[in-house]
Amino acid sequence: MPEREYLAGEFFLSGDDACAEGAISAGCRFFAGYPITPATEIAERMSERLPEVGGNYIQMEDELGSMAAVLGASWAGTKAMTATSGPGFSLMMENIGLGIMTETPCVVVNIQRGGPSTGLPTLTGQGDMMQARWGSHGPYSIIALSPSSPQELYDLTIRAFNLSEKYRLPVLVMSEAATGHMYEKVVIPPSGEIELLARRKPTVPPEAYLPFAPDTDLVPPMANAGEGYRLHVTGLTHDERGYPAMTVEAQDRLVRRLVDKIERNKADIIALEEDGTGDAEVVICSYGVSARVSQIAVERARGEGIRVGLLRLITVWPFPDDRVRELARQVKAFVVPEINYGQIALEVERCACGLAKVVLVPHMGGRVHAPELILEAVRQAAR
Amino acid sequence: MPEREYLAGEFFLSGDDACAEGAISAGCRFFAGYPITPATEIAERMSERLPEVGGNYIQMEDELGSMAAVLGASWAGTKAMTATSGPGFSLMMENIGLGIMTETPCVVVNIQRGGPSTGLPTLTGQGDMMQARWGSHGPYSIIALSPSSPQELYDLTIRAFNLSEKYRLPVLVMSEAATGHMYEKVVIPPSGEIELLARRKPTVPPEAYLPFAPDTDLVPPMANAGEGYRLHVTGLTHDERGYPAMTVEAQDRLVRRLVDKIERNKADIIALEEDGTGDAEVVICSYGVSARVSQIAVERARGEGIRVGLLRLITVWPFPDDRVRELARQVKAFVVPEINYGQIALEVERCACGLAKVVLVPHMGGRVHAPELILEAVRQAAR
Amino acid sequence: MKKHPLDDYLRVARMPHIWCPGCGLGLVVNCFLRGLLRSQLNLDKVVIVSGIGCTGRAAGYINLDSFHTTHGRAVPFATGLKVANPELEVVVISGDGDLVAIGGNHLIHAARRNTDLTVLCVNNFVYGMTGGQMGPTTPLTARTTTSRGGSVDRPFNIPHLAAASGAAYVARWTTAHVRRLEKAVTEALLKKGFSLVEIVSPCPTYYGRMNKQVTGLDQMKYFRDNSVIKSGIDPKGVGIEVNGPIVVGKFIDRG
Amino acid sequence: MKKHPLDDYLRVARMPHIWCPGCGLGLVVNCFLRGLLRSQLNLDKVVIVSGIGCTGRAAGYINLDSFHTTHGRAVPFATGLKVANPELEVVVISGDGDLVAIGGNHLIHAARRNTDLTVLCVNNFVYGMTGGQMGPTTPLTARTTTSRGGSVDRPFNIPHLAAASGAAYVARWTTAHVRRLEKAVTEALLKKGFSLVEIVSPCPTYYGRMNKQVTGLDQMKYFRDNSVIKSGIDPKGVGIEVNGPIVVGKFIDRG
Amino acid sequence: MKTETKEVIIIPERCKECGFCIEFCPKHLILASAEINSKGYHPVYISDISQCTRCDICGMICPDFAISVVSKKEPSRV
Amino acid sequence: MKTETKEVIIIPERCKECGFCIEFCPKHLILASAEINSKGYHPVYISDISQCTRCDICGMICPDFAISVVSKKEPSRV
Amino acid sequence: MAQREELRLCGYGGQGIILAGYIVGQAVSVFEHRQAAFTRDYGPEARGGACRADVVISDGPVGYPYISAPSVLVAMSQQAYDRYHAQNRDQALVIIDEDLVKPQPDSRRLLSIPARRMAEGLGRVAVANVVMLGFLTALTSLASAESMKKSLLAAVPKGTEELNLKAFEKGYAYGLEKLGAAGVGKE
Amino acid sequence: MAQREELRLCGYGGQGIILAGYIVGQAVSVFEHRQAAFTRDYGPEARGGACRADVVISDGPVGYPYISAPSVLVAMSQQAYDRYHAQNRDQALVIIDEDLVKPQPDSRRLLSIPARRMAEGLGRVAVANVVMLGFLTALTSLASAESMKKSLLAAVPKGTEELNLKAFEKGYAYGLEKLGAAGVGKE
Ligand SMILES: Cc1ncc(C[n+]2csc(CCOP(=O)(O)OP(=O)(O)O)c2C)c(N)n1
Ligand SMILES: Cc1ncc(C[n+]2csc(CCOP(=O)(O)OP(=O)(O)O)c2C)c(N)n1
Ligand code: SF4
Ligand code: SF4
Ligand code: SF4
Ligand code: SF4
Ligand code: SF4
Ligand code: SF4
Ligand SMILES: [Mg+2]
Ligand SMILES: [Mg+2]
Repeated sequence: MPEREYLAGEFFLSGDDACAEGAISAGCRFFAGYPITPATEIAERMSERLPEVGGNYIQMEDELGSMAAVLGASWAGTKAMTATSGPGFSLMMENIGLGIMTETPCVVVNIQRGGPSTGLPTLTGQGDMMQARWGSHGPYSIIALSPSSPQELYDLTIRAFNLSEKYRLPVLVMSEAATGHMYEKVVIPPSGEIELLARRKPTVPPEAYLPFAPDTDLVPPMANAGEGYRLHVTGLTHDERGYPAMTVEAQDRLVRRLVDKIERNKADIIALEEDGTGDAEVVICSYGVSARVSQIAVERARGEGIRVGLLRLITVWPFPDDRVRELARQVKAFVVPEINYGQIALEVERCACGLAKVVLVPHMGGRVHAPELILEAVRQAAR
Repeated sequence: MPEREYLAGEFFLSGDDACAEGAISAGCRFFAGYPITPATEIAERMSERLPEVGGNYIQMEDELGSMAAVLGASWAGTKAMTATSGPGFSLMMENIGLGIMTETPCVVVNIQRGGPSTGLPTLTGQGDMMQARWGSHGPYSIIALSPSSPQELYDLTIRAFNLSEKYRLPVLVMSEAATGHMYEKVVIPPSGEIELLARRKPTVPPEAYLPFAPDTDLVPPMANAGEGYRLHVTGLTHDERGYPAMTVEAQDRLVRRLVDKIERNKADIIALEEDGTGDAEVVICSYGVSARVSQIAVERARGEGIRVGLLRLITVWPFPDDRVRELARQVKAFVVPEINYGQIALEVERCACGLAKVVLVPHMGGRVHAPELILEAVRQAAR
Repeated sequence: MKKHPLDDYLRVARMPHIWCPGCGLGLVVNCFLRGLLRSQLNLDKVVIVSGIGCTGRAAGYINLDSFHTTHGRAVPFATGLKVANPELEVVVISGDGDLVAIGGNHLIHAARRNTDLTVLCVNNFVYGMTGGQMGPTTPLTARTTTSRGGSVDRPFNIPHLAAASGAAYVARWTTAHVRRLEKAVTEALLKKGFSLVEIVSPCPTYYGRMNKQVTGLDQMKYFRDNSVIKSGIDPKGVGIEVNGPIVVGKFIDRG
Repeated sequence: MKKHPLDDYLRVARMPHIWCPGCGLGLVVNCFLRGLLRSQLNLDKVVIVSGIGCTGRAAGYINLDSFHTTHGRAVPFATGLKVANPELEVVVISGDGDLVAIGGNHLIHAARRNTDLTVLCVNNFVYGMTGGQMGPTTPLTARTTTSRGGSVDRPFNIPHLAAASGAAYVARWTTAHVRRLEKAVTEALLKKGFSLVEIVSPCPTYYGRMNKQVTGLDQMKYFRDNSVIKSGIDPKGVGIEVNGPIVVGKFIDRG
Repeated sequence: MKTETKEVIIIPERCKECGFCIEFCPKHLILASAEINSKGYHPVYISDISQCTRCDICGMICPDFAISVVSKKEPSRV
Repeated sequence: MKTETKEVIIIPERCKECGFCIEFCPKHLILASAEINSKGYHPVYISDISQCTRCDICGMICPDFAISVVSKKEPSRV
Repeated sequence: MAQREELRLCGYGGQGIILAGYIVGQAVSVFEHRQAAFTRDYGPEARGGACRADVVISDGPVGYPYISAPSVLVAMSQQAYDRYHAQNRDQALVIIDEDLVKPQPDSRRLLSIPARRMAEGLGRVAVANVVMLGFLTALTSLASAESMKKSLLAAVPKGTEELNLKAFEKGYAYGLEKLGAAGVGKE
Repeated sequence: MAQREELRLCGYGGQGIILAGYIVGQAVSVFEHRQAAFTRDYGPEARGGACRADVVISDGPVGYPYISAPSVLVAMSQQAYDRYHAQNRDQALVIIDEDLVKPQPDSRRLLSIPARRMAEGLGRVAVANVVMLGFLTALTSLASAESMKKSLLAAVPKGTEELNLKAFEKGYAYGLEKLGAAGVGKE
C-alpha cells in the first residue's frame, strides 16, 4: 500500500507513536522488541506499520535477543531499531557493546521511567542518562539524543538513524515516559523532503576491501552480508580485515578510533538549543521533558528581572564540553534540573571548571519538576 | 573438615584465588556463577572450597541467573557472592539494580579485561569503572573497591562483605586480569582475627517490624526469609512496609535514602592510600594494578627531583570528592593513568574545579602502562 | 466487615488487588492458598517468589515471605533461596511471559537440575501487564496488540517443554478446575524436585476481548466446556490451539 | 605448499587455527564445508554466525560472510539477519555452552517460531574456551574443573529439548560419523524451518583428560564404538550418560 | 459429608460481579443482587441456602475473596 | 566407483598427529612418519596408495585440513 | 505568554474519557490552528479505577504540558469529581453528568447534562463520552463544532461514525439549549 | 630501591613451565623472606604454542609486577629462546635445555643442561621442568635448595613427590658440577 508508506501530514500523536513514525520515515524496516511500559506503544505501532511498508516486526523472547536481532538485521542491510525502558535497557547493554565494537548502525530508544529496578513503571524518570554513556563494559563512546516533544521524538529518531549510518554505531534516543506518553501535533513531511543518509558502501571490489579500514573521518564504509564481500565481523579486538588481533597495538588502534570517531566529530554531532544565553548570568542546562518545565522557570524568572538563559541539550552524548566551558566563563551559575539524583549535572560541574556554581535540582522521578522548584533554584543562583 | 575451613597461613596465590579465600574468610557460603575469563578461577576455587566449609556452589546458566540467585541466597540468610568480567558484568546490571532497590547485601567481583564487547578476553583492562557506578538504570549509589594485589583482593573481598552487610547493598570488587591472574604471597589470618560484620537483625517482633524503615544511619535492619517476619520485598518503589507505593512521595523518600545512605556515610566507606602527597606539586591518582605502575613512576620522578605524590583509590565509589578538591588547591596537576580512555579522570577533573590541571594517561588495554608513560606525564605536568 | 477464611493469609491492607474484574489471578491465589494449607507445610518456611507481570503481583498479596523480583528472574532468585537454605519451601508464582518468554532459560535449567521448587505458571496467552501483546503462549492466529492480524508464531507446549527439560512433576489445569488445581498445588508442593503446574487463566481485558471471549466468564466457560482431562499422557500432544480443546491433567510425576 | 581442496573456503591467512591437537572442531568445520558444497547453495548468500567459545571461533575460519557475536546471542543475531533478508541462508555454528547454557532461551524460542535457521551445536560436554567447566551437557558424575567430585546436575537431552520446542529437523551425530554428518549438514541446510544438528565432539584438553579419555583419539574411538544409530525414534530416549551409549540419528524431520 | 458447622459468607463490598460463582455453583444458587456496592458492582447473594451443599466451589472460584464457606467454630480457617 | 582423476594429498606442515585418519582409514593405510614438522609433530603418510579406495574418510576426518582426496582436474574443488 | 486553557476530563475506566481527551486535542491542534498537549494516566493501578485525561491548549507552542489548575473540568464520576474538583481555577467551568455526579454546593460555574442517559437513549451507553463532547463544544470555545466533528470521525472505529455524530449533535444541541437558558458565555 | 631480580621461564605448553614458575615464586615468598610476583600467559592463543612464566623477586614489596628485562632466562624451546633472548639484560644469565635450544653465538653467560634427556632417564619426560628447576637453583641464589624443595613438594600431586625430588636433585647436582667446571659465580 504505497500511499500508506509515509503518513505525511499533521497528526495528533503520542511521543511513542511519533517515534515509530520517525523510524518509518527514516527508512527503518526492521524492529525487534519486547514489550515494556512506557515504550510498548512503539512496538505496537511498529507491529502494525512495518508490514504496511514491506518491513518486518519480530517480537523477541527478551531484550537480549531484541538487541542481537537488531544488529543482525543491520548487517543484513536493513535499518533496524528497538525500543525499551530501563530494565530492558540494562539487558541490552552487552549487545550495545557488540554494536559499538562491530560498528553496526542501528537505533535504540529508551523511554525512561522511574528507577532503579522496577521502580515506577508507568511514571517518568531520567535516571538512565549516565547508563546511556557508560552502561556497557569497556571504553567506548556513544551518541545519545534527547527529544523534548512528540515532534522531536519524530525528528530525532530520523536524525538518530542518520547519525547511526554516518558514524556506524548504535545511536540512543533517550526520551522519557512524560514525552513518550504525551500527545501533541506531529508534522510529518512528505517523504521526499526528509533528508536521509544512506549507508556508506565500499567502493572497491571484495578482494581489495578492508572492512574496518576507516575513511578520513575515522568511519569505515560498510558492506552488508550477502553481497559477496566475505566479511568477518567479531566482538573481539580486530584488525582492519576484521580478524581477531589479540595485541595491545590492535586494541590501541581500534578502541581509540571507536572513541575518536565520535569525539572528533562532535561539531557535526552535537545539537543544542539556546534561549537567552547571550547575556545570561544564570543558565539552566536541561534536556528532554525537563527542558519544557525549565522554559516556564525561565519565563517566570525573566519576569522577575533575572537574566537567565536556557541551554537545551538535544544531543546529550557526546557532551558539549566546549559550550559549557565557554558559558562557565560568563555565568554565575548553572542550574541543572534532572529527574534523577544528578547525572548530567556532574558533567556540567566538570566543564564548569569551578568558574560557575552548579546547582542540581534533583527529582527522584514519577513526575516532572514543579516549575517553582527550578525557579527557586534560579533565584538562589542569581543572588 | 573444620581444619580446612580457614586456610590460615601464608600462601602463594593468584588474585582470583585470594579473592575466593577472602570470601570464605568473610563467611561467604554461597556462590552462583558462570565461567568467564579472567574470573573463572574464582568460581573454580569456590566450587572446591565451599563444599569443604558447608557452603553451596551453584553454576548457573548465565550471569542473569547468577546475580538473581545471589540475591535469593542473601535473603535466605547467607553471605553470597558472584564473580565475572565485563560481558557478564553487563548482564548482571539489571539484577544489581534489584539488589540496590531491595537492599540486599552481597558481593559482585569484576575481574576486568580488555573491552568493549568481547575485546581482549585474557588481557587486562580497567574499562568498567564507570559502568560500576552507572551500569544499571535509574538513580542509585554503589560501593566499589579496587585492590592492587592478590593480598588486597583477599582483604578487600572481606571488606566488601562487611560493607555490604553494613549498608545493605551489592558491593563491587573491581579488579582486573593483571591482578586476578598475578600470584603473590597472601597472608590469611587465623579466623578469629578477621573482623566480620554480622547482618543487622530486627530487634522487634514481626508485627512491629517495618522491613524498610531505616535506623538513623539510613539502613534498615534485615530479617531473612523463613524467620517468620512475612516479608514482602519488591523492586517496585515501596513504602517502609515493603509494599508497592506508586507515588512521587514514596519514590522521593526511598530513592533519596538509597543514595544518601552511601553518600552520607562516605567517611566510613572511603579508604585511600597516600604516599608523598603532603608537599606534592603533582599527584598521581590511580587505582588497581595501575597504582603499582604509578608507584614506579613516583619513585623515578622523585629521583628526578619532582615533588610527586600518589593518591591510591582503594574505594573508587563513592568517589573521594572532598580529598581531591582539597588536593586540587595544593597541586599543579593530577596525573591519572587508567587502562581505559578516561573514566575516573573525569571525576578527578570534576573535583579539581579548574584549580589543578588533570592529565589523563590512557591505555586502551591489554597490558599495564609502561611506567615511562606515566613518568613523562608527571614531568610535563610538573613543568 | 465480614472476614474471609483466607484473609489471614492475604495482605488485606493491600486489597482490593489490581486485577481486573473477571481476571483469573485472584482465583489462582485463592486455590493456591487452599492447596498450601492442605499441604500442612510450616508457613513460616514457605516463600513466594514472583517475577514481573499481572501474575507477578501475586507475591504482594500473599501474606508469607514473598519476593517480587525482576522480569524473568523469579526462578533463579528462587534457586538461590532454596540452595542456600534447603529448609525453605520455595514457590514461584508467575506469568507465562515471565517464565517462558524472558525467563525461559531459567525455567528449563531449573527443570534440568531438578531443583526442588514449585512453579505455578499462569498462562493467560499474553503479556497482560504491558497491555496484551503476543507472547510465546499465544495460540497461532490469535489476535493481540502486536499481532492484530493474528499471531504467526507457534506457541510453546509448556508441559512438553518442562518435561523435556527434566521436571519431576508437570500438570496443567485451568481456572475452571478449582478442585483439581487445589489438589495439584498440594501435590506439587509436596513433591521433591522440580514441579510445574501450568494454569490456564482468563485475561478478559486483553486476550479475551481481542478473541471474542469478551468477559472472564466467557473464557471460564470456554475452559470448562473444552477441557479434556488426560492425566498420564505424553505431554507431547497437549499443545493448545485457538478455540481448540485444552488437554488438562497430570502428565509427569517422576519418582 | 600443497593446497587443500577446502582452502578456498577457509581463511587460510588465519591458519593454523587455535584448536588443540585432537580437538574435534576442525573436523566439524571440515564436514560442514563439505555438506555445504554438496547443498549447491549460493555461497555469497550463506552467512555463518557463531557465539563465543572454542566452537565459536568457527566463524572466523570459514571464508564466508561470518559473524562472531556475543556469548549466547548467535541465534537471535542470526534471526535478525534471516528475518531482515530472507534471501540469506543463515547457519549458526556454536558450542553447547553458548547455545544451551547462556543461549538456551533463544534456541528454544527460535525452534518454537520455526525460524528458518540451520544450527550446528557442537557438544563437547564442557565449556572448552574457559577451561573445561561443567555445563548443561556435562553427563551426571563426569568430572570437570568446577565439578571435581563429579557433576551432580543432570544434563539436557538436546534433541529432545529442540524437538519439544518445535524444531523442524533434529539430528545428532558424533565426529566419528563424518559421512552422516556431512549428509545431515546438507539436509539441515536445505530444510525450510528450524534445523538443529547436535555434533558430539571431543575436547581432549579438558573433558577427555578429566574423564579418562586422554586424547582426542580416545574420545573418537569411544564415540565410534558406543554409538547406536536409531533414526526416527522419539528423542525422549536419547539422553547421554557418562561412558554410556550415544544414540545418534535423525530424530525429527517435519514436513 | 456436610456438617452444620459450615456456612457460606458473602462480603458484598469485595464482589466484582464477575459471575464465576453464579455460573459454577453446582446448584445454581447464586444470583446477582439489585444492590450496588461502592465500586458500582451488583454483589451476589444466595437464593436458597437450604439447597446449598457447602461444596465451597463458590469459595474457591471467587477471584476477589468475596464468598466462601466458613466453619462456624473456626471462622478464620478453611 | 573410483576414477583415476582423484588422488590423496597430504600437507605435512598442517598435521598435528591426532591420529584420526590413522584410526579411521578403512584400509588402515595411513601411518605416522618419522619426520618432524616445524610444530614438532610427526606428519602422516600413506603406506600403500594402491590399496586406497579414494573414500576420502581421511579427508573428512582431519581437523587440520592436512589430508584429503583431490581431483586432479579441479584441484580446488572437493 | 500565549493564551492557555487547561481541560481535564475525568471519570472511570471504560467511559471513553481518554478518547474524548484525544479528540479534543486532535481537534484543536490538527483541525484548528492552535496547539494542544494531551496527557493521561497509565498503569495497572489506574485500571478500573479513576481515569483522567488532560488537555492543555494554547495559541502558541505548549511549553509546560501539564495542568496546574484546570480551567474546564468535565467529571463523569463522583469519585473523579470529588478528587479533582478542589484543584480547579477559581473561575473554572465545571461540567458534570448529572446522573453520575452530585456536585458540591460551592460550585459556581457548573453545568450538567444527563449524558449517560442520553446515550442510553441512542441505544449505546458507550457514546456518553461523545454526548459530553458535543455538550462541551457548545459551551466552550476550545474548538469549533466542525473541527470537533472532524476529529471525532478520524478517531472512532469505522462503522460507528453515524452513531457518534448523532451523539455529538445531541450533546451539542443540549448545550446550545442550556447556553441560551443559563446565559453562560462561551469561554 | 629494593634488590630486584626478574626470572623468565619459557618453552611450549605442556612442559610444566608454569608450574616451575609457580614453584619458584612460592619458594621465594612463602618459604623464604623475600617477595615474589608470578605472572603468566593465558588464553587460547597461548595453547600449544609458546608459553611463558615470569617471576619478579624482590627484597621488599614487588611494586611493578612485570618483567622489563629478565636477569635470568630459562628457555626450553627454540621458539621461546628466539623470541625472548633479545629482551634480556646485558648481564643476564641464560639457561637452556641443550637438546631443545641451539643458542645464538653472542650469548655471553650461557649455561645448558639436557634436562629433557635426564628426565627421560628418570622414566618421566614430564619432570624435565623439575630437573631444570634443580639446575636453576644450583646456579642462582633465587631461593635455597631447601625452600625450593619445600615449594616443589607443596605444588606437585600427591604420589609424585619422590620422583620429583629425584628429578630436582639430579638437576641440582648437575648444576653444582657445572658450577665447579665453569666457575660461574652464584648471582
Ligand atoms: C526486563 C523487562 N522487560 C520487560 C518488562 C515489561 N513487562 C512487565 S510485565 C511483562 C509481561 C508480563 O507477562 P506475563 O508474565 O505473561 O504476566 P501477565 O501480566 O500476563 O500475568 C513485561 C513484558 C520488564 N518489567 N522488564
Ligand atoms: C556473557 C559472557 N559470559 C561468559 C563468557 C565466557 N565464555 C566464553 S566461551 C564460554 C563457554 C564456551 O563453551 P561452549 O559454548 O560449550 O564452547 P566450547 O568452548 O566448549 O566449544 C564462556 C562461558 C563470555 N564470553 N560472555
Ligand atoms: S490485564 Fe489481564 S491478566 Fe492483567 S489483571 Fe487484567 S485481566 Fe488479569
Ligand atoms: S579446549 Fe577443548 S574444545 Fe577447546 S580447542 Fe581445545 S580441545 Fe577443542
Ligand atoms: S457452597 Fe457450593 S452449593 Fe453452596 S453456594 Fe457455594 S457453590 Fe453453591
Ligand atoms: S465469584 Fe466473587 S467476585 Fe465473582 S460474582 Fe461471585 S462473589 Fe462476586
Ligand atoms: S581415501 Fe580412504 S582409503 Fe584412501 S587413505 Fe584416505 S581414508 Fe584411506
Ligand atoms: S587427521 Fe589430519 S592432523 Fe590428524 S593425523 Fe591425520 S593428517 Fe594429521
Ligand atoms: Mg501472561
Ligand atoms: Mg562446549
